[in-house]
Amino acid sequence: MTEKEELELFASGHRACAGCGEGTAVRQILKVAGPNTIATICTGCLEVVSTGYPETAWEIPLIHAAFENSAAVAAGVEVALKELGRKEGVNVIAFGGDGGTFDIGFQALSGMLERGHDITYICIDNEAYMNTGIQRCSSTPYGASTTTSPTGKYSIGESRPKKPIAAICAAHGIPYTATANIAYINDLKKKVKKALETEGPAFLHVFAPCPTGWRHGSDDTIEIARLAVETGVFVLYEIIDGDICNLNVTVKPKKRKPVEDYLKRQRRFGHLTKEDIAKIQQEVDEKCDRYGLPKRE
Amino acid sequence: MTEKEELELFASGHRACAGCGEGTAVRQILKVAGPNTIATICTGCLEVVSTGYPETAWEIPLIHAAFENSAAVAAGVEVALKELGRKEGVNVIAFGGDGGTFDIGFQALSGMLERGHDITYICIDNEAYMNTGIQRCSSTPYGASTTTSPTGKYSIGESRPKKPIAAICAAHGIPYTATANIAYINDLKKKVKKALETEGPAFLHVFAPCPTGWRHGSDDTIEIARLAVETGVFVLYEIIDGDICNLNVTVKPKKRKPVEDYLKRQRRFGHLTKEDIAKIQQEVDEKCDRYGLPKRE
Amino acid sequence: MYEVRFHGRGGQGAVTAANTLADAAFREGKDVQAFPMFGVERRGAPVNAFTRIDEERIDIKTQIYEPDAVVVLDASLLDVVDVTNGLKPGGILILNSSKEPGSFDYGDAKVYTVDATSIAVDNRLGTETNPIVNTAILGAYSRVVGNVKLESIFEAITMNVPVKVENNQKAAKEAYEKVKGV
Amino acid sequence: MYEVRFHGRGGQGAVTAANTLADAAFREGKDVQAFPMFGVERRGAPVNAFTRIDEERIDIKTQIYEPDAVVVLDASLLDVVDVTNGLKPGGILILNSSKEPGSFDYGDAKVYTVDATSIAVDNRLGTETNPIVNTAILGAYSRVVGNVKLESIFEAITMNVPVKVENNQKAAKEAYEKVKGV
Amino acid sequence: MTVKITLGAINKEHGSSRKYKTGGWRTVCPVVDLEKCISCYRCYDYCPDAAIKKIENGIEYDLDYCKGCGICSKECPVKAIVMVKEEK
Amino acid sequence: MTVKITLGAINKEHGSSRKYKTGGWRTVCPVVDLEKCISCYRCYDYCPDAAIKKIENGIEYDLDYCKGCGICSKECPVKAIVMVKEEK
Amino acid sequence: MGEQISMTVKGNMATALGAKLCRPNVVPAYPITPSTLFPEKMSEFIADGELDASMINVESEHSAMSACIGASATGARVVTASASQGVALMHEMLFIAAGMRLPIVMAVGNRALSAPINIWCDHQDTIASRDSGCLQFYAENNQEGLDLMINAFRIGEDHRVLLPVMVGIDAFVLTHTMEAVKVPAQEDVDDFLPPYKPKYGILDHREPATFGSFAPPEYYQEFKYEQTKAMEKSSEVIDEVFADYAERFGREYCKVSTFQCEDADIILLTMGSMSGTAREAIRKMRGDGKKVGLAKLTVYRPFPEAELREILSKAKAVAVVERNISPGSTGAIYAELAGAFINQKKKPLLKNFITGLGGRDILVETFREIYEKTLEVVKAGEVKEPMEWVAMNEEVMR
Amino acid sequence: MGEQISMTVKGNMATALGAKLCRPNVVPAYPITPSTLFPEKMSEFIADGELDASMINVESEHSAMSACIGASATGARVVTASASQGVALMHEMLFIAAGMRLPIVMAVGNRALSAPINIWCDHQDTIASRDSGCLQFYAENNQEGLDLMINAFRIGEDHRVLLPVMVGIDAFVLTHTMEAVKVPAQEDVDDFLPPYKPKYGILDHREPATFGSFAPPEYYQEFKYEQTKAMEKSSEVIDEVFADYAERFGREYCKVSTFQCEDADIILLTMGSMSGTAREAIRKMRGDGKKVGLAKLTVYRPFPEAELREILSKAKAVAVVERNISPGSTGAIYAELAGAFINQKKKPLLKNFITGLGGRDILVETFREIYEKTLEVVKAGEVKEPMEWVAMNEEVMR
Ligand SMILES: Cc1ncc(C[n+]2csc(CCOP(=O)(O)OP(=O)(O)O)c2C)c(N)n1
Ligand SMILES: Cc1ncc(C[n+]2csc(CCOP(=O)(O)OP(=O)(O)O)c2C)c(N)n1
Ligand code: SF4
Ligand code: SF4
Ligand code: SF4
Ligand code: SF4
Ligand code: SF4
Ligand code: SF4
Ligand SMILES: [Mg+2]
Ligand SMILES: [Mg+2]
Repeated sequence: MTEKEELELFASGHRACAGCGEGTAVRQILKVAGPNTIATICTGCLEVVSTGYPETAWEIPLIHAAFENSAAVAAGVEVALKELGRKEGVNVIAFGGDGGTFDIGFQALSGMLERGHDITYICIDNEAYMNTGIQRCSSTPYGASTTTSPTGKYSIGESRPKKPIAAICAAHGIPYTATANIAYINDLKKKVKKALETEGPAFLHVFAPCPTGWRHGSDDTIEIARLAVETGVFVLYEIIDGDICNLNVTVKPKKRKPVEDYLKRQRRFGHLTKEDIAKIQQEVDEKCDRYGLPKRE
Repeated sequence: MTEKEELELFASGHRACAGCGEGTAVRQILKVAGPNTIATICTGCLEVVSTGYPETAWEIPLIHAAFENSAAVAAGVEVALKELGRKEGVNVIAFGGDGGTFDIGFQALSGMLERGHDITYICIDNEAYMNTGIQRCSSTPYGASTTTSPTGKYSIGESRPKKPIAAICAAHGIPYTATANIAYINDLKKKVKKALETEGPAFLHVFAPCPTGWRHGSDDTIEIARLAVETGVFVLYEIIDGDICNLNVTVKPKKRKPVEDYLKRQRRFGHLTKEDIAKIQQEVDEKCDRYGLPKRE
Repeated sequence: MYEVRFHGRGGQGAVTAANTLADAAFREGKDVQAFPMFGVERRGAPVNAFTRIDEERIDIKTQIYEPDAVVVLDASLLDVVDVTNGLKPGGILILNSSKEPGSFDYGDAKVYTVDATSIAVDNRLGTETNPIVNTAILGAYSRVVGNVKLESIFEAITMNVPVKVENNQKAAKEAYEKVKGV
Repeated sequence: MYEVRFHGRGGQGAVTAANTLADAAFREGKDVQAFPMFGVERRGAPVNAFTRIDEERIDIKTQIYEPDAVVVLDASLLDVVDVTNGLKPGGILILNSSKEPGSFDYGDAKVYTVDATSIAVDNRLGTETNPIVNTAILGAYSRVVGNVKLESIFEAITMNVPVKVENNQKAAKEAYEKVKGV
Repeated sequence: MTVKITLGAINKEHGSSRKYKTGGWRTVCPVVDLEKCISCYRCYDYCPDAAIKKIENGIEYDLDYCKGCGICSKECPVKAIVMVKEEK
Repeated sequence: MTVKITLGAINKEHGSSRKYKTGGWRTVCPVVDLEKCISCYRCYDYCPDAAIKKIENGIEYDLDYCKGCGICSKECPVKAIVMVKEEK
Repeated sequence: MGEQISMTVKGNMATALGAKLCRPNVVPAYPITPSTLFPEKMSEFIADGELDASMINVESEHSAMSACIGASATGARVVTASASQGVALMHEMLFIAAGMRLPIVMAVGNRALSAPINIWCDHQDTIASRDSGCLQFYAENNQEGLDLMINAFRIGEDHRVLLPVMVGIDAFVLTHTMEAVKVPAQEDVDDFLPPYKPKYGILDHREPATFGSFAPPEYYQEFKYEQTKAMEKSSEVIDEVFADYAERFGREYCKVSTFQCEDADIILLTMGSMSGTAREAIRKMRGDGKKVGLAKLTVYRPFPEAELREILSKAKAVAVVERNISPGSTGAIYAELAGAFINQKKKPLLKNFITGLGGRDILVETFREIYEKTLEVVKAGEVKEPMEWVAMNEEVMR
Repeated sequence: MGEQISMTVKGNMATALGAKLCRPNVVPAYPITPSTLFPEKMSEFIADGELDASMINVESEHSAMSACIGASATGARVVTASASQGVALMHEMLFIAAGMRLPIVMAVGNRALSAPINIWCDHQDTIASRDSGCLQFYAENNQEGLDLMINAFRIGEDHRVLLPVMVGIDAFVLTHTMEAVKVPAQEDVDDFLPPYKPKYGILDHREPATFGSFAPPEYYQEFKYEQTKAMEKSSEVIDEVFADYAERFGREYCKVSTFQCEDADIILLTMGSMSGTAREAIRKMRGDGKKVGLAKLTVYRPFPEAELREILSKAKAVAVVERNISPGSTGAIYAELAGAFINQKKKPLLKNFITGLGGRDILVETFREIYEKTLEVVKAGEVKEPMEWVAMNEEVMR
């Protein structure tokens, strides 16, 4: 491990919940990116827990402007760096929560990708608006109970499938797109490195469980992240130059575990019936078949 | 032709330029949709030429709120119709120009698609912001000169490729996506019909030249639209259930004409050198190979 | 006007305790307010919640700076939080602790203790590592402060703590009985 | 203050005519304004443009309602637009037409004609179906109204009409010479 | 054309654009030779201004609205339409 | 902790969150058995709070910041870490 | 009359309950602290079958208001909630909703605007939309929040008005604070509030209409004039509706309500939750023999200038206490109040106090200080410093 | 001193030329009528190598201002342009740019806000952002547009200020109108305007800083206070910079400039292009012996209350003529002017005239009418109807 890798650029003392997957994600990402990095962030847990005045957990230059514009702010940063002759050797990373990426910040992201900025956009996905207290996002998976997609007499919880954000970004034809997961640190780091080395826009979709919002133990965060991959709920892949039809799965579980193993660990899915789970299993199976993942255990 | 087809629901007297492709597009689309249709539109040429108070060219209910929210307004209309028990047998169409679709309205569109509204979104693409006087849009093709991507000593004109909007929309996993073109009326109408019959969101990308912005004769509109297909610059296809890797090309030119035939007819491309054209040709060839279109003449 | 501050950790139910106490007093015809610390604290972080109770209509909308009583849901907070900060002279301090009140020295504050954790665990409220003590401690409050009846707290629990109502009520009752220092 | 209104069709260059006239007068040390009709008219639709010329500083920012002169770039507009609307009594009307001034009856307006279309076509300005007549007609204006010299119009053409400068100048000159009614 | 304003600018006069005759924009005018016409109705389909009506065995122009763009003429497969400079 | 405000709330005290000791949030505390530890550093990698330092042949806790989430304990492949109820 | 049920609820629940009683059809909303509980509760009501309506979980506030517009134009009764950045993000659409004369109701949890980001109480979010053409009500407590929501629908939908209405409840101080409220019975609200009947037209294929026309200069000013007149007209509609509500439900509302103003030399003009604390402060100061009174703005748009003139003209000085600031000018209310008095013969001295920004707590002592400062003005007979900031945290100032 | 070149240009070209002379580094912009020519011209300058900068052709105005913020925080000099719906769409970001103290300059083509949609002159777009913390200048003509742009950078970047500045030029009446302007020489502007030096920090990995912190209630009000003080301080900076500009370039600017005010009984207070017509009207009315003068607001934020008091207090009445309306209240300037006078002993009667909305032309006759109406007020000695709409199109009213 290099010296740079030892630097903790996302400092302790940030106020994320105990066991928050975002902490692990950002720490590891910044280890790869190193100190010559400028980051932008969206409003969301990451910002609220790390920038409360007069403290900041950031060891690198950081700018937070609003919830929906991390990518647009980053575009300004990137172009300014180039114009001022300071871009050489400097990474620009735009962070966004799933809310700031899939929903309210999606247009700014799409515009940034389309214009071809040399920016790595990293979405840290905890599958809901956590900062405001677990509301539905288009990243929220089918069946999850959130405060705006509550389970109830007339509701199963979230009724829409998860928006396929990585595929959508890749469809822009950008040079590098990948999905990653905090349980798979090496895979994550490799992808961060590739993304940063890419000239032009790269999109990274990082799966990071939230014990508070998913309602699991604070110690379960990594295990649940891993189960998402082992069950095929979240597939780790890369897409080069937007060639969606040739995606490269980077982590293939030998045998896929049943999705129930994943779902039953989280109280957001606690209300699902056997039939609901079977339905989800079927969808995951179909997706995994498409991705060429092994059959289920 | 049925009686409904004879209705002119986009009335004469609208103030589009002579030879405007938008007029043809909207007339034909509404012929398929018929009078039991409610439409929303973005700010743009279509709105400005058709709704100048105290006149309106629309024979169907229409709402224009702003530039960036045709899809979101349509979502409100659709849900209200359902809640009020009036949705049955009524089409909801959200129109957007390319600016209102690819750029400023893209997030509202993406959100609408993701939420699964029963709405047909139709983008009428003239490859720039025409209403404000021919500015660059992410729909503007590589090499085109616009007022914000002017050709100049240090500029070839637009330097980015056209944003692949239909693929991006399809990547949302929506049931029906298609590209269409005003020169191919039957193909267009079939697709409008399919889109309207689809339950849930459908996206239609309609190519409609703008003589003013593309700088060609007002009588060339249809011919140029046709050349876009015959050269492979604009491919007509359908994508079912977002299965991008299995798109169905609906109009295959027997032999592809060289892109020069298309480019040289438009003064927006007038400055391109032989090399520039060769580069564009190569990209079109590659794309057409991917789509399984015939080789070039 | 009687003002109470609750100390807990994010996720431990201090806010529910404040709400339930207010609701209980409301059921006795009093005017009430209950509110969380206005902040962004995350699960695990020390948090506060507040209750105001008055016979008269409560107009005031400020935060509470000088409570009449302080209730601490988690004794481990005593090391990290100044729980008696602003407590009125001679005010009441109710601690969730198995220790005797006498083992704490908080100046002229009147200290009471109750082993709400054990009571919660016994009544299967929360888990062993994460016991939910907020209802138990309200039983102790009722006994110690006396401005809200235990029955009212039972009623308020029904509204504010939708799961395991009876266990919660039982826990409140036990705490009412077992609180030390009275 | 001298106020001029140009009539043309969207895309025909009425705005450039107004701008060029203003620029020409400006080169003679006058204060000027030139503006299009403030609207959303599309190519083909009848449009207006305006020029104000004064020896004094022009402060006024209103639109022009009662022009001293009206210039019509396209005779086909005469059927669809009331070109003398607001024209000052005894005002000047310059028409692009091959006809004689006498064949038009516009009350007390002084009518002048010039076959700007032929001149433009001869000078290869625009196409036969879409001749660009705006510079030619300015030559006629210079002659008829006389408050701007032909040389100034030549200069202004250099700035405002970046292509085929000489042809445009030549067209202006020809129109200056050929305008009828003077 | 002065019209009283309506609440919130809601306009119920659907299709009222027809009051405005865009025929005035025209500088060249389409003329059809019905002898040649094969009633394929391409001109009808493509006209951006709905200025062509189908009639038995051919088409008819609505010159109130035809802007003279020339599309119909160009797209007619049998060259039945010519554009003629307007003599006004 | 009262700090003077800075222009536009720009904060140059990078990493100053360390002034706030999140160790106070902890109710259970990780304890490592260095005998068992195989220095795989998974605990280090996964800790969301950078509360684990690598040392020669093992790890060390920075209890000022450890929130006691238990991830390190759960993820240790050799079960070298146990979570112990904090006695304060 | 059904019985009103008493319960303790948070402010957001109070506005949600108020909205639910009005039977909205469509609820497009986007979460934002501190108003998120509103859409959450509406979602719950719908999920549990307690309310027959549809949520639209849009992807931004801009789309929230856009969907409100679409749904309202289609004839639905529409409600939403937002705050702060959300209100700012829908700024453009607020003007459009008003211009289209759509009686959308929005519960706002009044919160500060970035930068720096701050989630606490402040009125800048809605104040900064004061030109939008939306009516604006501000609640002092949760009961007012609930009641004002019900009144908002009736007033906004009145055919003399037809404008959107915002009901502001203060961030946290109300939104997250539990208080006792009385909840009217459904059948009584049904009686009070008839189903929404659009006046002029809706999006309906049986009667096609174009909404959102392009208006040239010949018409635009007249549309604005009509819209402005409707807003002015709403003043009398508000009086009527408030009176009817009082009669039916026993709770009286006024655009400006007063406390101890009759003989007051100094009147504190307040808005929102600070009014309660001000009342408390006035009780104490009255105890000390100070002649001080309170005027509370419940309705800020339309600005009740006549009422304010009536109430305040007898005072020697008025302290306008505001949770907003227009940098380079004053608080918004101060200027408008000055506008109401400027041409009057008899008028009090006016002094503007800016405080409570970004959740700065406004204490009884704050009002005492404000009173003392205003008293100095009265003594001096002139206002040297028209605007002062109070409750500053001097410790952190550079 | 280099020679100033005279030429005829449209208003947008004037502001673009002004901006170009300031050597911006980054130009994020989004087209909108009537300001589109600004980004078009900047694109051209860059494409032709006349300006060494980068355009960012963003996908919306929200992103335009966001990119401005990112670029400015990185240390770049940034300029953009917008209007109407664009200004409204970036509303949220304007407050953020100001709160972050970023001296972004924006040329605005002042235009009406929807609904109904209208592309013509009106000041509502920027007026509705008057709380944002941006300075606001309004030009009477193209020369002012050009000059004010140059002044805007110097003022906004002054370390006592550090705030965004908007320069408003009226839709069409200026943006699309060709007028003669004098263009300063590049080297003189370089002398006048030193390179942008951020005061406190930029985004630079060599000195990491966090921008856009989350500020709890302990700090927020103080940040707002500092920002407000900077805006107030800008008042003297404006005087200094205007004076320096006058000395160097020979054109004098004042926050409020006057014409025939010395002995005027009635003063017309105007802003933007209408001021020229008003001057013309006053010349005519003076010819008829009427004692009328003009005060023109060039700077609206900070609101020049002291200057206005000074200038207007001798008049018997002031007619505040505004191209904006806050429905349910008055025009924005009227209220603020009232705020400036309310506590004064000596003050004129104030009357508010709303006109020119959505491109309604403001004529010499309009000012005559305004004068007459104000004269009635003077005669009556009181203001019965403080706000009136003039130049209404009665024909279209229902
Ligand atoms: C315009 C705007 N709307 C809403 C909000 C409120 N808000 C702040 S963060 C957030 C949710 C963040 O969700 P996500 O991006 O998924 O990040 P997370 O907190 O889950 O990490 C919301 C709704 C805001 N700050 N600005
Ligand atoms: C928020 C906002 N920004 C900008 C504009 C200005 N504007 C109106 S239409 C338009 C371009 C429309 O382009 P497109 O959608 O492609 O439609 P077209 O006119 O080309 O048919 C622009 C930039 C606006 N109305 N609103
Ligand atoms: S709520 Fe979830 S995402 Fe937010 S800090 Fe807590 S664990 Fe992390
Ligand atoms: S500019 Fe183009 S799109 Fe717009 S009306 Fe004219 S031809 Fe049609
Ligand atoms: S296109 Fe030609 S042949 Fe066909 S209908 Fe028209 S005129 Fe007749
Ligand atoms: S010329 Fe154009 S507008 Fe006229 S009928 Fe033919 S296609 Fe239609
Ligand atoms: S995870 Fe276990 S074995 Fe690995 S370094 Fe940590 S304590 Fe040692
Ligand atoms: S318990 Fe959690 S916070 Fe503490 S060291 Fe282990 S992983 Fe880090
Ligand atoms: Mg999230
Ligand atoms: Mg377009």
